[in-house]
Amino acid sequence: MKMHDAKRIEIIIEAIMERRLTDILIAAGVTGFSVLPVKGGSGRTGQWSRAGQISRAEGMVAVVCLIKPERLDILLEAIFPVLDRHIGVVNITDAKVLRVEMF
Amino acid sequence: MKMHDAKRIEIIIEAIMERRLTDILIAAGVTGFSVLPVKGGSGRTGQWSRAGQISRAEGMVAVVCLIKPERLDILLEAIFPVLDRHIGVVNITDAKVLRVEMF
Amino acid sequence: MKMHDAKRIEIIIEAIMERRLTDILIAAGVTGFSVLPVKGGSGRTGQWSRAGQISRAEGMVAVVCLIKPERLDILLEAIFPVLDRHIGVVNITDAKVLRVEMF
Amino acid sequence: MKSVDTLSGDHPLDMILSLAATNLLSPIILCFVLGVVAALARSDLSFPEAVAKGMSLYLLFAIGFKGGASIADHGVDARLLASLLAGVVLSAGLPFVAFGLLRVVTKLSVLDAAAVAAHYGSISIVTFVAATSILQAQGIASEGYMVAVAAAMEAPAIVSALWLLSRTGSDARSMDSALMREILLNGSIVLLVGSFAIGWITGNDGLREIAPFITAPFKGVLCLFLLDMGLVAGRGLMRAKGVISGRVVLFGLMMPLIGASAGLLAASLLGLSLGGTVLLMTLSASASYIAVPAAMRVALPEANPAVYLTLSLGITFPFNLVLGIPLYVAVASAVMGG
Amino acid sequence: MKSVDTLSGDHPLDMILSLAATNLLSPIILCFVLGVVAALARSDLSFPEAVAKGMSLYLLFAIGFKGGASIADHGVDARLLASLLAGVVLSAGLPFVAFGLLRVVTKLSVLDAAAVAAHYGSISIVTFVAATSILQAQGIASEGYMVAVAAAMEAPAIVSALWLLSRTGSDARSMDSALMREILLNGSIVLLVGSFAIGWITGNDGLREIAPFITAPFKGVLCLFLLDMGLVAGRGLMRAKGVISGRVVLFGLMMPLIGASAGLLAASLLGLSLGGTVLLMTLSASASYIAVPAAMRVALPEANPAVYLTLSLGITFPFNLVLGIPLYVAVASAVMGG
Amino acid sequence: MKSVDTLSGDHPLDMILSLAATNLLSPIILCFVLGVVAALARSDLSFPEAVAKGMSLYLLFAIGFKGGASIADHGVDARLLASLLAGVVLSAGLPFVAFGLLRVVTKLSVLDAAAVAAHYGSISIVTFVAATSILQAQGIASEGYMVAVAAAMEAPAIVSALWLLSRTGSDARSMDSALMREILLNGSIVLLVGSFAIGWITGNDGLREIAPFITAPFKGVLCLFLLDMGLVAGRGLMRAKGVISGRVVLFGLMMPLIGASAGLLAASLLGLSLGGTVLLMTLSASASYIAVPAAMRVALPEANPAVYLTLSLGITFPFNLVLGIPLYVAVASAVMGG
Ligand SMILES: Nc1ncnc2c1ncn2[C@@H]1O[C@H](COP(=O)(O)O)[C@@H](O)[C@H]1O
Ligand SMILES: Nc1ncnc2c1ncn2[C@@H]1O[C@H](COP(=O)(O)O)[C@@H](O)[C@H]1O
Ligand SMILES: Nc1ncnc2c1ncn2[C@@H]1O[C@H](COP(=O)(O)O)[C@@H](O)[C@H]1O
Ligand code: NA
Ligand code: NA
Ligand code: NA
Repeated sequence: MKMHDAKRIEIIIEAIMERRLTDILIAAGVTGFSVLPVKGGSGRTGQWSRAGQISRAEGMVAVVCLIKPERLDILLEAIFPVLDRHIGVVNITDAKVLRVEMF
Repeated sequence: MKMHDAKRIEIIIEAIMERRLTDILIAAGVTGFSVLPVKGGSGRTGQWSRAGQISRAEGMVAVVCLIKPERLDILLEAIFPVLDRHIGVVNITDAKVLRVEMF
Repeated sequence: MKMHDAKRIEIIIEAIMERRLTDILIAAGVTGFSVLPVKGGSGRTGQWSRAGQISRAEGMVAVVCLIKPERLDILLEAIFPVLDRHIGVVNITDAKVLRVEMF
Repeated sequence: MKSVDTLSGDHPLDMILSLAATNLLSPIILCFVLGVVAALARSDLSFPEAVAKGMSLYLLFAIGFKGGASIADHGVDARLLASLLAGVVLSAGLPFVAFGLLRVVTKLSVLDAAAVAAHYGSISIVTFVAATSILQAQGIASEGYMVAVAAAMEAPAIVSALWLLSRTGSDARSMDSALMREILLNGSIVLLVGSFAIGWITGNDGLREIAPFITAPFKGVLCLFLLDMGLVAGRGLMRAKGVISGRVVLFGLMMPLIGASAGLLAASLLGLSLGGTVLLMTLSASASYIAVPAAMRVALPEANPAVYLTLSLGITFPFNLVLGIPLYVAVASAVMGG
Repeated sequence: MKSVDTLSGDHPLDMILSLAATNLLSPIILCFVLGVVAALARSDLSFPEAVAKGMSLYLLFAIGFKGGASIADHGVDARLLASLLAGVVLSAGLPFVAFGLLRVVTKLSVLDAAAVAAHYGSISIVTFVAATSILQAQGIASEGYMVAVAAAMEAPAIVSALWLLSRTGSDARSMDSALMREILLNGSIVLLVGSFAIGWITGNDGLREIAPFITAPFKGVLCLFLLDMGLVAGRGLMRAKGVISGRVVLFGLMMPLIGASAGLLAASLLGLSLGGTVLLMTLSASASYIAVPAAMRVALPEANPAVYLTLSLGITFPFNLVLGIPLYVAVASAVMGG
Repeated sequence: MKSVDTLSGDHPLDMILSLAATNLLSPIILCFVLGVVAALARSDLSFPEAVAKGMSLYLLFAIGFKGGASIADHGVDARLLASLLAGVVLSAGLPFVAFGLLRVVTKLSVLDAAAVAAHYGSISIVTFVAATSILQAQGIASEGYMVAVAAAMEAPAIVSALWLLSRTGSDARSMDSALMREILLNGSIVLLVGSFAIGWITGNDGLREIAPFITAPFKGVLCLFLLDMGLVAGRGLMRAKGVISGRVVLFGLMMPLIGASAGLLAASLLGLSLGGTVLLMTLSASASYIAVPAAMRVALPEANPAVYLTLSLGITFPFNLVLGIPLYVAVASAVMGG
């Protein structure tokens, strides 16, 4: 089956910043992404878990975004201001996708 | 530690199609996969979120599947009919796995 | 934007073993990871789903961990005892990260 | 709250307005309005999906059980079977009307029109629940088996819409058996019919045992649930800007009136009580939001969900909830010479 | 619903059948049956995990609190300590019986047999809750501290099973302290014992304050919860086809009777009331579904969960719920010369 | 439970102790304590996030609705507007006191001190709910509009804290309009104010309709919710070991007393009832746990959340719940010559 090169970007960011991040993605023309829940984790600021929590201050989400390789820099530059002062890790992997017309 | 080549396939597909997809995977002999919830996203058909929803019409799930590289084509051909007319993105990355006997 | 090499390790393990795994990760100095819920799946021991479940015996979580490539072996050796007799699959992909100081 | 007796002397229009006002100021409607307003104001107020689902399971269980228990109490009415049949006919027939209307009034494609038509033949169980609650507040009794009629009206519309589509030319979509089973055994139908059966079997003894759970707090749960529906509907409306034309909106307001008229006719033929008439009108006027959209995603994936979801949840649901139901009460009262 | 007095004159067998029929037609059992049927029919009806967990937390809290409050009311019975001890002995002893029976009747491996044995020594709190609800419907009182006995019976069986395994040769599995703490401080035990203590401390004043939450809607919540358990059990049964042999099923039906007999014996020695006797029989007859499976995954990961989960939730739980409990009521009534 | 009348003859200190003891032995406090103990013992007892969120939505809806309905009943007090204004002033003013105190007593950075100050100007709605429940148990009435005052006190503190920070030199943080809207339209405020409005509009009729949902089970839900809060607070405390110095803890115990005093002063000026006075003291004494932490993550991401979350949920919340509220009742009774 014919496959096409793509980049898979996974942005793990504070839940409270989700809306700001996705607004910026859409503004930058990156309209394809999926948001996955994260239920706990650990980092330099310690461990956390969403169990029983009602506060929105703690907690992350994972935004997964598949794009054409040539658009990676646009995306990274767009999200930088949101990530800058905020908690969040970004990883990029090389991927193949089917149906390139969708990205 | 000894590691083995594998493919990591991530299929983000409409929740309503989950059962059909996993039935087809199992029928094709792909018995190892995990289904992760997706809580929102955006695509060509617009933005969505599962918050407060009871309808099953909107919403996606992410099916993650690790297989031996040589079985990739079998998998892709098996799932094609389900994906064909339906919303869904597939990405494939090269991965290493431990314990190859499990795949 | 400057990017750095990293490894993305994804450990899909029984929910009941989550605490033991994360304790071991932290003890091994791997303090950065995120835990994602898994809502169902299939493997050699059959299919499962968390829908309506109260028992903690069935069910998996996905622990995603980004580390510097040189630390991969430390991590794998640390988690091996937890994985050994237990259900769980591990996959490792090559990734790029921003802000290397965080890992 | 005025009872229907004190209202029945009024002129029909006065009565409609008075009922609409009473209805508008009831907690359940105000909660829905609060949800819509909060969504439009872009507040982050939201219910977890699990809580929304939990409330809907509770409401289905309660409404089904109470319907069944009331049958056990009053005995099976000779009209039960006839009513079920009437429900099936309405559900199967209304899509044709809706489809024709859509093709005349709007510019929707055949595919989208068929998908929308399926929604309007089928029913919205939340609208039904709200109607029972409004009837109850006005002291109007109704046939307990209307719950079973609601369940019977869920699926036939889907068959009609797919048949329509295959006839009007575009590629044929036969329902495969998997889809058929999914529709007939979809969670809400099974819960509704199952709890109806349990209510019937255990009767008033059963009801008494669990009334503090399914009767006393029912209206309060409905309030919170409608608040959530308001949030979801409001957010849907914001996202649908541009997708839905004025003519499509018009359809979403006209079709309930047509459906309600058909329901009224059927109810007269069946000889239902005032409450039963209002409920059959409401069912016919309502558009599915749970079963049909899911079936359409499977059977007609190319149809645009933004169109049918917005119409059903964003236009017709609020219309029925706020204006439609009081209107149906007034009209039914007037027609039945109440 | 017949009270136990009107039943007590009957012949034991009549009484069992009559009780079984009454039980079978109660809303809680019918809800469980609905769940099983829906699952077997492959309906997509399901409860969100969070809602199921929420209901189980509610039930544990309510049953613990009411148990504690009833002690505060009636004073601590001299039998409390003896009953706790009896519970520990039953829980620690029954795994030996179960293990022996399994090795004789079935072909399960030593490992699987030990894992299953642990489940049958321990208890199912949902079965216990259902039994209290059935007793209450029949107007049979019981000792409030049976809740504490239930909690005391959770863990000892695990120790016995691991000991058994280490003795029968295969590689030794000493419980590490982490596992030990996990078992003793597992969420359900802590909530049950904690709310028991709070009920005890705050007594009837406390109970009165929160009765509209923990007493009035209790049975209704139990209905929905058992519906969910039915769905999960039904789905488990479908998946387990082929995993479980007829002989293993036989064990799942025999062992509750053996457990109940041991419970009856212990209850007579202790001099418990009719209700207390039924509850101790039920506890002994029931198999763990929450605490022990989790402990087995940690301590004996090679044991096959499909075996013990299917036995416990798919065979023994429905058996006790539908037939067992009425049987234990009848037998206890007969034995105690009711 | 002793009523305030039987207490009022006692010496203030006796009364405080007696109230504290009564309070300590109430189910809601014991549930919180159970949660903390279970967390410290590292039990795995936990509530799903969706259930916790669902309970908090329920409590907000219920408290808002009942507040609004009581206004509809008693008519709008001339003091309503003055009280709202006083709330805004307290919320805007207390951060200055808190900030000064923190800079003197602790070694927190300017940034962390400002973030903490914002929390103490704002309010904890759960503490407020607990206080209303404690008042009600003692038969002390209060102004229904205190709910609106609570809502009015959520946001001003954030503005003060950001202003403080921009003045004390470090880089200026102007609130952007997105943040401003997020704070003012945050879910809890919208639900509280919205249900208050609905309660007001529908009045006692509305309340009667949904009382079995929002009144009868209220205290029981609060019990479970506080159990969950105890679990979260206990786990937070365990994680915060080493992050929080003794001096910071001291601040967390002193600041509520200062806040309560300011609240008492304002209440006397306003001429509030005993209940209203206690509630204004409680609001001023409490520290935000929902709205402000979220706003701080957005506006001051470099401030350490472990500091403000631990202080607010781990120190000040338990202090107010267990000792603070009975103290405020006693002091208010003494001052008002009860
Ligand atoms: N190396 C990592 N791999 C995966 N997730 C991480 C990593 N570092 C941080 N995170 C996530 O980001 C959150 C905040 O990280 P930190 O700012 O380092 O405390 C953590 O609690 C994790 O959920
Ligand atoms: N490029 C992408 N990366 C990640 N997820 C995507 C992407 N495109 C679509 N999706 C997911 O698939 C859903 C449907 O996409 P679409 O059919 O383009 O509207 C979206 O709402 C996302 O959840
Ligand atoms: N190849 C795989 N890819 C993704 N997830 C897997 C795979 N194999 C197993 N899993 C997950 O691990 C669970 C247990 O696997 P098993 O031990 O093979 O039954 C499965 O139910 C899946 O959730
Ligand atoms: Na209809
Ligand atoms: Na047992
Ligand atoms: Na305050």
